Amino acid sequence: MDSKNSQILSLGIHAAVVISFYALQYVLPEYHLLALTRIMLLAIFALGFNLLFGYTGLLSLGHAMFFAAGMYGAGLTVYHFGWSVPGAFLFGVVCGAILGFVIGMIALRTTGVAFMIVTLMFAKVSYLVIVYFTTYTRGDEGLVMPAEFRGFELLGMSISLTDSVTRYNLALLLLTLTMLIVFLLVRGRFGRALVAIRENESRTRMLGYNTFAIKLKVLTASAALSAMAGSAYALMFAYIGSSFATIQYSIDPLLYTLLGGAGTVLGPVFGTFSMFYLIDIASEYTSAYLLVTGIVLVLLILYFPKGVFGAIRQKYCRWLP
Amino acid sequence: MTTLLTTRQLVKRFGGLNAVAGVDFTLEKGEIHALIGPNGAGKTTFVSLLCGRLEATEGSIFFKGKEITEMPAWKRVRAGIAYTFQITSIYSNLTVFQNAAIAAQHANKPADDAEQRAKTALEKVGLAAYASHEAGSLAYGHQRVLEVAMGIALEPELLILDEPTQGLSDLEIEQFCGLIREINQQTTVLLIEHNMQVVMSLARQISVMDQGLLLAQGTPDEIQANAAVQSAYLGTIDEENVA
Amino acid sequence: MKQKKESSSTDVTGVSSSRRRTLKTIGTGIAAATAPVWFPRAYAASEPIKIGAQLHRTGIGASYGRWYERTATAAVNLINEQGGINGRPVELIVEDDGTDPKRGTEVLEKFATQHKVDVAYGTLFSHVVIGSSPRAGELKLPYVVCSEGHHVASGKLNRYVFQPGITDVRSQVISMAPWISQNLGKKVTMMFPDFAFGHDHRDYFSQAIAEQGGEVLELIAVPPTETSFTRYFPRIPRDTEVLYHVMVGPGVLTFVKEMGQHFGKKRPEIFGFIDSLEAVDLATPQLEFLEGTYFWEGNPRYAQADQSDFDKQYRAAVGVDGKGASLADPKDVSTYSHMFACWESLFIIKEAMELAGYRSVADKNAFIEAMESLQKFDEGLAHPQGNKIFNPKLHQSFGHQHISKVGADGSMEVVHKTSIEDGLYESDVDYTQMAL
Amino acid sequence: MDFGPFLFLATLEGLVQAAVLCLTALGLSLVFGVMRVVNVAHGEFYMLGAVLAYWITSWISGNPAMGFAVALLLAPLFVGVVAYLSEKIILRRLGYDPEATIVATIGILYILQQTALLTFGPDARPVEPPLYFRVEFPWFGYSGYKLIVIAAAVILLLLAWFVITRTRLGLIMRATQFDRETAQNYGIAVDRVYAMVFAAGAAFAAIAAVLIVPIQQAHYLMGGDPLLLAFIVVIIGGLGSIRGTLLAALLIGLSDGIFSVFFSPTLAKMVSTTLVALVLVFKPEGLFGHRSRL
Repeated sequence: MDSKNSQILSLGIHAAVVISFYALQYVLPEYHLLALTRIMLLAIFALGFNLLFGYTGLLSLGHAMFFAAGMYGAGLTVYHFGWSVPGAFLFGVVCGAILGFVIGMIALRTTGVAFMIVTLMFAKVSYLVIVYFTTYTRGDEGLVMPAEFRGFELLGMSISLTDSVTRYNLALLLLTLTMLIVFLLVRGRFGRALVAIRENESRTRMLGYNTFAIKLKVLTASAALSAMAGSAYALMFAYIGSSFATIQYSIDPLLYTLLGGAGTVLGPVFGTFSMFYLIDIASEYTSAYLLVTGIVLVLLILYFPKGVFGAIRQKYCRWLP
Repeated sequence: MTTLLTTRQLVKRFGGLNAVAGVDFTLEKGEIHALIGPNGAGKTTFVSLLCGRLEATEGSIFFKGKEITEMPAWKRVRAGIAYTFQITSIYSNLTVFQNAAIAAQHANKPADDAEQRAKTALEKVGLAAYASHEAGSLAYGHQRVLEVAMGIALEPELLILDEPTQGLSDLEIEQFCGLIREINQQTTVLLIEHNMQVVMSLARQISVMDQGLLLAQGTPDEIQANAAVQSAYLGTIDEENVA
Repeated sequence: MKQKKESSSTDVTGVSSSRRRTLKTIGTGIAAATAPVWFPRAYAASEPIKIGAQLHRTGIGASYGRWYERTATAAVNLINEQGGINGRPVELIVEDDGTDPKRGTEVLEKFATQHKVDVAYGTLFSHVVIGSSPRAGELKLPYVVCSEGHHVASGKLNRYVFQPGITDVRSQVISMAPWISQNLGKKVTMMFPDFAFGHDHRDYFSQAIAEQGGEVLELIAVPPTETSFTRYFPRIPRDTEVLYHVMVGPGVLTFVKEMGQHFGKKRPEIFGFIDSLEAVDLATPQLEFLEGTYFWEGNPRYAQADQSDFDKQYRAAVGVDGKGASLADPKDVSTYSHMFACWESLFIIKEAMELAGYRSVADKNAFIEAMESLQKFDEGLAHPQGNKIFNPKLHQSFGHQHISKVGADGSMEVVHKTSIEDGLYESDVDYTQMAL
Repeated sequence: MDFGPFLFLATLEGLVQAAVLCLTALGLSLVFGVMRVVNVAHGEFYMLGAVLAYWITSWISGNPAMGFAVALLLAPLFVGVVAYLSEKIILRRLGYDPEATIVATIGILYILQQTALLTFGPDARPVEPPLYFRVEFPWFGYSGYKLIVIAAAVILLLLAWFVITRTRLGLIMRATQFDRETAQNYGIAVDRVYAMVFAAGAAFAAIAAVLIVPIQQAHYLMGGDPLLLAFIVVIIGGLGSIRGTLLAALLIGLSDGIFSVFFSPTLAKMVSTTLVALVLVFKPEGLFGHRSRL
């Protein structure tokens, strides 16, 4: 297939996914509307993670810190300073980007397993920071966004985040935006450089690429997207708490990405969707529903390391981004 | 002729070992320069210092009159020094075309024609037909050539080739020599080479290294006439070649 | 986790004997309470009233969760035996909040949007309640909590949240401070868990003891997930007359043991909240030093000499012996001091629903107004812990507190019972003025 | 309390911490040293040891010392078997690829932890110490059992040291660590060595847990903290270096014990975790170890 056609086709497939998400809101019962809102935000998180893991080959075990940076950046400004939703949202994203940049400056001096452990350690520190400054964050207990800050005016529209359909569409908007960003990033020259780093970093350096700078850019972008998810999560669901900064939230995007397929755009979205419902169903049967997480992780890494969309791409359509 | 690259008292130390022990070296623009010497003479270490894969312990390197001793490798590549690996180092999971395109799209050149330049590079080395193949699936000889194509796609002023003919058949070597001559029309070439026939047929200048030091430098004739080189090195190689 | 049940099922005992339970963590406790209950035919045919119980099945509050679930199930069984609510059976839908506020909020969403419950109910740990309450308000879901914290009465929650089953910490400590200062000493050091519940103790007891002419020498906050406590004890000043301790989480037994190791016989007076040893047998080795120390108890764990008939019946219904341990397994000690709140809250929900003539979710507002019309609860089988008065403005009940002394065999004897008036305080909070 | 006794108490607490940490970290270090993989499930093997100790001691009535002795033997053995199986079933098939192994051990972590939740339940359960007495210092009292833990750990470590440096088994292990291929050429069954080492590493964690469980109680979530601390120790000590690991465990155990008496334990953890991340970035060979990068 020539490249022009394949691009149109892949754009079409992605658009179809977005449109079907849009259409679902008219048929879904309330509970699933809520669940899907969550799924879309978590999918943004997974897409951010995948930018670093799937395309650049850097496996972070500490992405919860970026999610939490967005969440607390947005939540604390609303709670303590009474910022309006759009300002707080952007601030959350900026917090994540800055944290990503700083962590990147340090952690990117390592690779492979050392990188995994360093990010894991920094995420642990971030969690402890939240717990330690309990005066401002209320630690484990967390903070609830006051109801009066849940609505805002934007471009003459008044938007209320207490309305579940509004939330759904905002989440969809953000997800679409994220997919577009990732799509554009990984398709062009930049994407080719990322893949080059993933496949062989030292060779890439010897082809004139400043690989450190590129990795730093990607980590910052990845952190910003993860923070965007956290920021939106805080504002839409009106609760921030240290649970979101635990290791669990670093593992989840990895799980979603591995399941859906690392290095694909649709993979993390699909992975988040399936895993969310798998856990939701499992939790109806047992308190130990995280057992599912463990089993899926082991099975994926043993038998299915490319994930669903990774396998589809390898077998049928290599042009899939 | 103008000087392209010089080194002054270049030293690289690994622990107690002086792999490169104070080399003064000059490379003229436009020449094909061969670097020869026995195994462990420090040739690969020396060119690694030139292209920035390794940091020099002492001494300095000048490229086009500017000091580049401290410059990171990727900047040297952009400044015009390309290096192809001794051990094939291609992106084996990507297609041949992607390999070349990654090299072609480096920042100095306009973005739009990167794909065109990648194609050109593949055509030059005769790999155009394999453009959509996975690089790892190529025959060894083709992988070596792809490595060179990536160097060409960088459009460097200086192309450093580390034992490019290793493992190639005679026919492939012949084609390769032709390729190098063609590249040489725009590019200065510095190659590490064991195959003396290749060296003698290609090089206009030869430098001989032994135990981290530059033993001699001159035209092929001069080198062949050099008694020190004869005894230290060339003789043995010739015998090997004869055998 | 939940027990999913079809509403058409005839076995509407609150907890069905579904095959799924084989996979559950906490099977045994519920099994005791799952005896099938017979319903009149017409009654069984009607749609049940669904009560969503948000409980700590896992996480650091799990031992409370297990007993809260047993107590709630027993209460639901009794209510159903007595004819249900407004002639309709009651169905308890349990979801695990993992003792995590984040999951707590998700559980409430599930109740409101998936199970479509009439009332949400349950949980203990204050951070879960505080995290979940705003979501209850947003979902307009009545949320009856069995926590202990002052958060409901503080006015920072909303009109949908009630705490009618148990006295709040502020009232508890105010009512006991005079007795402590008169009988144990005036120089107090406090050790408390470093989250909302502990902060209520810190803030209100410090204030109450100061009003009695006493003072708090040192405040030692301990993270609720802590597992080692020896390092905290050196911070207790030497001139401490009373050590006031309240601890929660999986490390409580370690906490008390290490306290004993630290002090030995040279201990100050020790006044603890039984929270520090809920679900733990006081006859455990290394706890001997507790003899002669005092505990607050909401509901006395050991059946007292003057035990009421109601307490007897309540113990039998929940399956607890006179020492507060499970009838099925004497090693399984209950959270007796707290869990009555689950029992009583359900009967209060019943009372309010019947007052409101509650039929369906559409009568939600009437239910809330009915709750706000309640004034007092008389001691009885519905209120075995004792009578209470209810302040509708604060959405909070006020009852009696017990101070018990530990005896030689680890038994506890009530030495002081506060009056309701001891624990009243001024407040200008008024939830009834908030919009529904 | 005055500063002197305060510091004394802090040191005691630090020593207990260090003793347990030495054993836990030694297991992690052994696995990394020989197999070059990072076992994230290490903390869960620790937890499993504690949970098994509870079960074993509650089955065996009579003198608590009896049950405890049996637990100290059987719990590590059983944990070793679980580890052996997970190595055979999972890690071997991954060819010990470092990154894939981490992901797989994260999976094993959840499987072990949640299985414990399913079977053992969510409660914290106490184990009686084999013998208990209280040591009365002039300023405060202290658990005699904690002192026993320190002594037991020292003995066990000496034993481990002997096995590793003086026996054929240790030699085979060290040879495999040094060079996998050469070891294979000398007829060492590297696969079997790997499985045994993985099992032994887990068993060390279980031994530490059995020792600590009379102090701390068994709980299904108890694996998190030891994992973090063991990581810290192994990184500071230099990956794969046993001598470095022991030195680092002593350093971290003591400083954490002392630091968290004088400051907030949360702050102590924050500072040490940050420092460790920085060590891994800027001095990956650790503070005591030889160069052996991840």
